[in-house]
Amino acid sequence: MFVVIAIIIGVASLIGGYIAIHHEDLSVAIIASGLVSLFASILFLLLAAPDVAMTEAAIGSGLTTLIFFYVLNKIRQRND
Amino acid sequence: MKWKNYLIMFIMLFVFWLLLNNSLEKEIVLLGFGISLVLPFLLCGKCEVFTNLSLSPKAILYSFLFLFTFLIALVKANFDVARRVLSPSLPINPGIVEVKTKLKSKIGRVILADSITLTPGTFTLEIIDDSIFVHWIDVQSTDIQENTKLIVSQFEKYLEVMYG
Amino acid sequence: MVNILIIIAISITLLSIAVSMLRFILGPSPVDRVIAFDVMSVSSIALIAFISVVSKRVIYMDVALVYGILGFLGVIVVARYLEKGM
Amino acid sequence: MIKKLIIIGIMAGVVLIFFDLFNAFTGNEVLSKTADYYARNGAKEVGASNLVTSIVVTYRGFDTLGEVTILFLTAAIISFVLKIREEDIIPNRQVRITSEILDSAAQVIVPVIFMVGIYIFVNGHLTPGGGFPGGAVIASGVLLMIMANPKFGISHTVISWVESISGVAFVILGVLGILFAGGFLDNRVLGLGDFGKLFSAGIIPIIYSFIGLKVGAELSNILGTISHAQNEKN
Amino acid sequence: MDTNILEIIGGSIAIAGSIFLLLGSIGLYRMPDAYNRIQAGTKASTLGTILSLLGLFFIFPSWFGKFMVLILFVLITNPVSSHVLARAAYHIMVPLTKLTQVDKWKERREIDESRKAHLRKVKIQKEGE
Amino acid sequence: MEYIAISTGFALMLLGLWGILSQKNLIKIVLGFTIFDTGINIVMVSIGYVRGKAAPILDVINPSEAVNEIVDPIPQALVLTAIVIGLGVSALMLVYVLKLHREKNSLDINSFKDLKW
Repeated sequence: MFVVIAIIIGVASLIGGYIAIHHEDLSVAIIASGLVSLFASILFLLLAAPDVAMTEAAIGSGLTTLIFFYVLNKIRQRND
Repeated sequence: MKWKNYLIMFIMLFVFWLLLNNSLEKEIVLLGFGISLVLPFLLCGKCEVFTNLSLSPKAILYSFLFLFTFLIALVKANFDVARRVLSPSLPINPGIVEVKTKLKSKIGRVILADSITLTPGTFTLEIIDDSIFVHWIDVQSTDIQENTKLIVSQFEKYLEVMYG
Repeated sequence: MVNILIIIAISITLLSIAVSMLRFILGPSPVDRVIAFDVMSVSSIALIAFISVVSKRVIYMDVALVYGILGFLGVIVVARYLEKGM
Repeated sequence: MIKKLIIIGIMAGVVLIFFDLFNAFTGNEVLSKTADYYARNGAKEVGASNLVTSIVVTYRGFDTLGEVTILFLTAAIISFVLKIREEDIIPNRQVRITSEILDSAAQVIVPVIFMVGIYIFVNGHLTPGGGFPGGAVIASGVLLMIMANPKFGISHTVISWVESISGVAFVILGVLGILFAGGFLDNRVLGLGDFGKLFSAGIIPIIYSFIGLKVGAELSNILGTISHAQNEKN
Repeated sequence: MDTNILEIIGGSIAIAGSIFLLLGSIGLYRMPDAYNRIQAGTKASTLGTILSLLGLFFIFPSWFGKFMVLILFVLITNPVSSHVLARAAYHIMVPLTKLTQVDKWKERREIDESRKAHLRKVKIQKEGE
Repeated sequence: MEYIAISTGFALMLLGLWGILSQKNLIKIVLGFTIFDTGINIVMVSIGYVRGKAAPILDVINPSEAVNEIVDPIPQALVLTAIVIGLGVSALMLVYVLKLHREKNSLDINSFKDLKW
């Protein structure tokens, strides 16, 4: 059963990674990279590593995404 | 009346801590008591969300009634969504309408907006003074009074007692 | 018996994540993508709860809680960025 | 054109390396030698039921000390690079105000998020998590405060006090390990207690609480600096 | 025997919850504009998650606290986040679908703006005098 | 199970590397870096996975039989460190991007040629 979950989650995270790299709108790209981290966290859970899953969910997907948005906001402000 | 805010915040955090730990051992209860005593003083110097909450028996009874109404509305809302989503012609008729509310206290308005969001076909877009702008998936009229009666009043009659 | 029921539930949840992923790929505006992100993160909470029940470990539920907090916060941050409120 | 060819060449090389690595990978059936030692003796020696915690805090405690230092340096460098003068701040910057609902709901949700953070690092030796995710969750609570009120400024004195006190306490607890037990960051300063209870595993919960507070303060400092820099003139 | 029946009831409730999650994402796919998508997505995902957790509670009653915390958390945060998102969508003018009947808020804002413009005009005239 | 995870990790690393090498936008390059980071973490954790074993937390497992029940905890501890350091590194890189944008008012990597030889 876990194998099926791992395949679907893995494929979804790869799609997220592709969007993160190739989408021209930067905010969409950043949301997609947050999605990659979120799915990676489920993958860690399936690999029997709940500590890593929790850290990845809190730091990798939460705070990193957020610092990206702050910087993007600053750049947008300066371009206006 | 600040103490009431602290008291309710303390009770909320303490119950949350016990649920989170899922056990009633002595040390866990003591530690949780200490933390939830200190935390509201650190974080809530200015906040006064719970100040207007009424603690009379009637209010507590009404909060249970409110919860019951809300849960029924939530289930109804989901069957409504299911019906709209699954029918091939997609029967929607959306629009943004305005309704009025009489509530003044902060937490009452939040709960009202949340319940509007989770009940059949409606959700809160913006709340300005006493008027709430609601996105309605199936607009039946554009009259303010009638919409208020349809959307708001079923929750407001309970919330008015609870929060004054 | 009960394991079969939970496996069916897991499959339906995975299907729902896949359909939301479709909206994430298609979605014309960033708002559509954010709402797809929100639905995916809430479905993932249910998925983690199912996984923890299948593996019979209560400790996995903590991960679901952190997941919920950060999903909520992510949506708030993106919304505040989009409406120029940062 | 040449650039593109070079990129494709590099990618092809990396693909080859990865393919080789993937072919060499066979799933494990038994634990490696070090892990075997930790699994046999970890619970007896350290008394924490989470083995990852006992590795992070005691067996490899120096790593963690260095990691916390790196985070501190990052925060310092960021606040140094983004340093802005007082006259650069725009007093009435146009920010769309928060919706009233988010403002009120944040007052309820922020203490809850802090509670979850405290729960995560206090229970670091029993459940997954520990200082780093706990600190991150606390920082995200601070972030929610900033989101609900863009003018909200974090008090730098409070943050630096929390940060320095917990950093110093971390090192002092480590040194206590040299004095009263086997070595630096040895957790047997206090008794090991009953296995699986909240107050057990020696000083691991205390150390993890300090790490959590320190990481939370550092991450909040980074967030606060970047958010403060939004007010700067072009 | 008793626990077995409880487990089957719990499993069925969990399946119902996941079906609601699926309906929510189908709604997300089919609806014509962002606001209707938020409608379908929020309601269905909230009830879906709550029902799934409730069903699992029947299977493991001793985990009561964790399930309760998650249910409360989802119930509090989900409407707030969708409200903030919808407000942002309206302010950056994500287009409404063509099926839309009325837009009271826009009317209200137009009235406000015309009143403000009128006041400004009057003020300028007075200063001119 | 571990094969699927490790191939996902390798694929994410390749995607991230492709992003770093081929994109012109500085923020896209940092994004590629974070994806690469995630990929490496997945690979490391799946190397420590032991088939059919449980997480290294002994709340329901008897400590005396732990050797035959748990997966390898060491890579997990290392990855825990790596994730936190990754956050520090990407925050630092983003702040430098901000600084660079202040100098030239552009995010394109081709406009920073001052030190090119």
